[in-house]
Amino acid sequence: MKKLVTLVLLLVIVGATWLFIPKKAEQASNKPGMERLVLTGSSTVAPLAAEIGRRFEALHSNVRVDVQTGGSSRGINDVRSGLADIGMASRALKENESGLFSFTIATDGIGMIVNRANPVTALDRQQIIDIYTGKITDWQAVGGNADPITVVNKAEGHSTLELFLHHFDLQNSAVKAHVIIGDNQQGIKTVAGNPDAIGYVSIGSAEYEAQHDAAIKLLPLDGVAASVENVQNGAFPLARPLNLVTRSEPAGIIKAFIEFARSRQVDDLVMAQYFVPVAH
Amino acid sequence: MIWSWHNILSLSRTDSILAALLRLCALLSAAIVILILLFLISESWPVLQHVPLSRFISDASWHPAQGLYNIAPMLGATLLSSLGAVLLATPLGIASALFCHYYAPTALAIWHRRTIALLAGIPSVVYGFWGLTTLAPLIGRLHPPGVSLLTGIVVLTMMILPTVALTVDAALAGVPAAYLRGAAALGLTRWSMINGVVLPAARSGIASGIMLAAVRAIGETMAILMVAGNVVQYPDSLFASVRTLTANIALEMAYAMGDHRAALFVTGLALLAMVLLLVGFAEFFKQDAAHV
Amino acid sequence: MKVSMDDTDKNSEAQQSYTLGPLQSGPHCCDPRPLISVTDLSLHYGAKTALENVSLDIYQGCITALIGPSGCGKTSFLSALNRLTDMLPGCHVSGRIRFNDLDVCDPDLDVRLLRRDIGMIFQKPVPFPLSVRRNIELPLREHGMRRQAEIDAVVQQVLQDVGLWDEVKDRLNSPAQALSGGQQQRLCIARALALQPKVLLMDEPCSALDPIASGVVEDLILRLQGRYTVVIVTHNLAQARRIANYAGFLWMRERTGRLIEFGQCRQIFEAPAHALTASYVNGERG
Amino acid sequence: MSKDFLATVMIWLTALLISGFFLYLLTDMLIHGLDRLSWAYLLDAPLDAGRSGGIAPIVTATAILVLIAIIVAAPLGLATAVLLTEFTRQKSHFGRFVERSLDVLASVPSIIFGLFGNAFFCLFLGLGFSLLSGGLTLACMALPILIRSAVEGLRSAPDEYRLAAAALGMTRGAALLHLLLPTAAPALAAGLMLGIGRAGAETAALIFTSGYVDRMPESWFDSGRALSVHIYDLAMNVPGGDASAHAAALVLVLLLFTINSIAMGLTRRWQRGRIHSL
Repeated sequence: MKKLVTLVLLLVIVGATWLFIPKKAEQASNKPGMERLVLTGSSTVAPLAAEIGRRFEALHSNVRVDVQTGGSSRGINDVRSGLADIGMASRALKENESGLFSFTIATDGIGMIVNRANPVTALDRQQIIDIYTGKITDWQAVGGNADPITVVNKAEGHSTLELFLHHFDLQNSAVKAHVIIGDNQQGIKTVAGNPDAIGYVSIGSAEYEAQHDAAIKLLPLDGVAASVENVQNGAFPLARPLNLVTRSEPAGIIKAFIEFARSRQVDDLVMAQYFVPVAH
Repeated sequence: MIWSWHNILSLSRTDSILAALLRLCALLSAAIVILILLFLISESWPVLQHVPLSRFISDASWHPAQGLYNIAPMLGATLLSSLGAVLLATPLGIASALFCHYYAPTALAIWHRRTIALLAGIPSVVYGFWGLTTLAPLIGRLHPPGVSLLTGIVVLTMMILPTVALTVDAALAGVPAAYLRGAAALGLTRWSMINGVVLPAARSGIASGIMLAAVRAIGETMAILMVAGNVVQYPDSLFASVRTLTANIALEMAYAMGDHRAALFVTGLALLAMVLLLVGFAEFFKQDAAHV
Repeated sequence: MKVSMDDTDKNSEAQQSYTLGPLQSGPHCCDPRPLISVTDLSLHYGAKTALENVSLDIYQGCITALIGPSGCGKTSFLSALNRLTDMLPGCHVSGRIRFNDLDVCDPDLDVRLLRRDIGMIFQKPVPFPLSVRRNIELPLREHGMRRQAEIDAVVQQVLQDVGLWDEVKDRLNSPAQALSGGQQQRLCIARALALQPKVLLMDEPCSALDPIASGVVEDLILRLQGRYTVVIVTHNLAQARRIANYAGFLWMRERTGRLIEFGQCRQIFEAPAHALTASYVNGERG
Repeated sequence: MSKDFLATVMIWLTALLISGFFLYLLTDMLIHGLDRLSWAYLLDAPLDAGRSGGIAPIVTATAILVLIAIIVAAPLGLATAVLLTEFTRQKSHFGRFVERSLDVLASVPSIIFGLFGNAFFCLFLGLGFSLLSGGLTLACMALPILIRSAVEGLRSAPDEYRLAAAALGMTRGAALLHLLLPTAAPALAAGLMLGIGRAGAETAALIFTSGYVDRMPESWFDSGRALSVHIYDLAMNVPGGDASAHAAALVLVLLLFTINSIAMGLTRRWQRGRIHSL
């Protein structure tokens, strides 16, 4: 028993010392020359920003890039309050957000998705509005099977939701949803698992999943096929920029990072996330 | 335990120093819960200042972006899902514990108990993952959308079942062997012995186990977030999607600012109040039982 | 008497006192000087009164036996003598206990020193879950003895005193709980003796032991007579009669323990002054 | 059919159902998780938002989180347990107050700890999204578990030790150090393991406190992603992350199984020890 106590004590002591060593490293990292970039905001942009950050770190050994997710508005708010150096937003700045600087690093679209087994191949604007406001509750009304529609909506605070509502001129309180999801992947999983569901997600995510055997298909919007290609050529109506936002004119390391994120060197990273790189 | 505080003077000097130190630590431990309450209130204060509490149950809906803050449907969903899970898990858990004690051969009982203990150790995110990828499509085939109150209840049941089983197991272990010998001597069948002697004797242990499981069900977040659908509404059937208080916080917290964020802290307060009520009720019940 | 062991460490004369000669039985007739005098001792557990108005003297070097039926407060009385009552929840002691010139009930008293001078043996042997050696070493170190050679000498001395040395000298480092019941009880006595107490309180030290072990322990208690003052609580009337110089008889009256009679052992057993005592020692009551 | 027979059948069926479900869950996890599981997976950094690469920084971050939690909570919990069992009357107001608040703390949902950790450690104390914030939040969560098992262990140490030690004029501190704590050691260790298990499995409280960064942590002020948060993120937010999520889930479950098995073994040993000493 005594051995056990000693062992536990020893473990704790070893652990404590081990924890103190990194603390020294941290003091070292606070030396002049060591810089930390904090990015917060949109969960759509975050995976891309993290990848770019990783590559940026490899090129600049004295920089650490921390990426935290949240919503676009959260990112913008954090930049304002100085909590973050750079905000990430999966939408353009709003009018009341003037005074900030935004830099597009990629473009993404929002597409309507349904289950692959659903015979419906297209919905017009009014039909989508009616489905989301509960006026149409059965697929039969829009040419599908006689099954009740499962409406998938996004949770409050996501810019995908804001853009969707804005595009169709809806109030969120008017939407009669059956499922509410947080992030893109949850939406894709929900629609893939339910033959009668309809939802809207980032086109990049949807196309990737559709090509990897998820049981979903993208519907054209206003007659334009929802594809990365159409987002790239600007034909798709519900496209959005993925932005990095700063409080002041970027300088120093922030400037370097933003320039890097907009350069050709990260095009492969952008495409790996199924987004559209900016034109160079 | 046996030490009495009544004569502090009988402590030696080192002991007094030690006691003071320990009291400090204990005070710190006890202060955490107060600190939590304090911070929840202070963080929800901004919205409570201009939105009266009554609006949190009387508003038309939960649309914090439009200044609507009704959390009553989420209260209802939390209650319903927990209640359903407790109702399902209680008989299963008790049966499992009875199995270990009175039905299974010793070796099998040991393995069964180990299995349950391991089930208890599976993290909630794994249950949620399983529910999302396996269970929800299954239920969706029955009745869309699949992510629903029912799915939530089933996953919650899986999660609290080990809690019920293990606490009831411990309670059964505490039933004096003399009772069993007495019952056996009367020639009772195994079930009459269990029903007539064992379960009543272990009553308070079983009750506290169920209470513990209920608290866990109410507080469960990740799994229910992944499988319950998260629509803020009063469910009209088991297949309707619902959002619990916990899911509301986890879903929107990362995206919330200002009043929205404060309203989520109010949600947290409501959740805490609910759990405290339950714990208080359990305490009251325990004291009541002690007087009988 | 209140010399702490830190001082004895420095004091070579006191050190000498640890190397005792072999323990022999003391003089048959002991010194009739009271070492502990108890006056009007009452003991309450919450609202319940366990003992009321007990007054008696305990004479130096003698064996005093307390007899009486169970529940009449004998154990509580013992616990009051070394202030172990402090640790019993809700226990309240009133009255006066003087030990030498010390007021035992004084709240400012250092109970550690008191308890070093008044050792206690419990009904059930309580060896600590340590080795035989550590069992004795631990309290010695607690009281400030540091030098290993010294400690080893005391360990050997007290184990010889209780007649355990030959039985355990080869397994001093094995767990004490592996010893037999009788050996465990003698180890506990040795542990108490190591602190050189003036008084030993024994709470039915033989009742949890088999007859042979019980006989060995009883012989040991007899040999302690003279060198130590022993207060022993026992159910065993024959044992009390065999070993005690003085005897006190306690009895429950109105749910409260009272001292009915106290005197020379022979007198209590052969010519009791009180009818209750007579009927108890004759086995007619109790 | 007699009631007795019916009950027997029902109870066997239930037991079978539970074991069956467990086996199914385990095989399901093994089948899906073993695909991606390899040494490289354990030793590499995540790439491509976690779809490929490994989980080394994430396992490290999880270990640091748990370690911080235990280093903070273990001494505090032990001290509180010792106070409750050895230095307070059971009916004293202070003891009752402490015990009651710990009961409440034990029933606080983990998401509330997340809210509190975010508001207190991250913002109020200015620790930001960091391993330290997450670890301290976990410490608050693990505290009641540690205290409860320590209290149980200490209460089951025989009173005779306390009385005998006092009768030998030993201080309470000495009795505690040399007799009671060693007696209760397996219970303390089992509680420690349970606490580690609970901390290691936590997701909700960590999302808002230790954050999402999946880089190898360099100090405890770094943000770090816990294994369970990683699984959640892969399952919910990363297209094509399912395979990695399954592998990560398998790793987490195996880790927790190991820890819980140790805890169970210790508890058994403790109980057996108690029987021997009686």
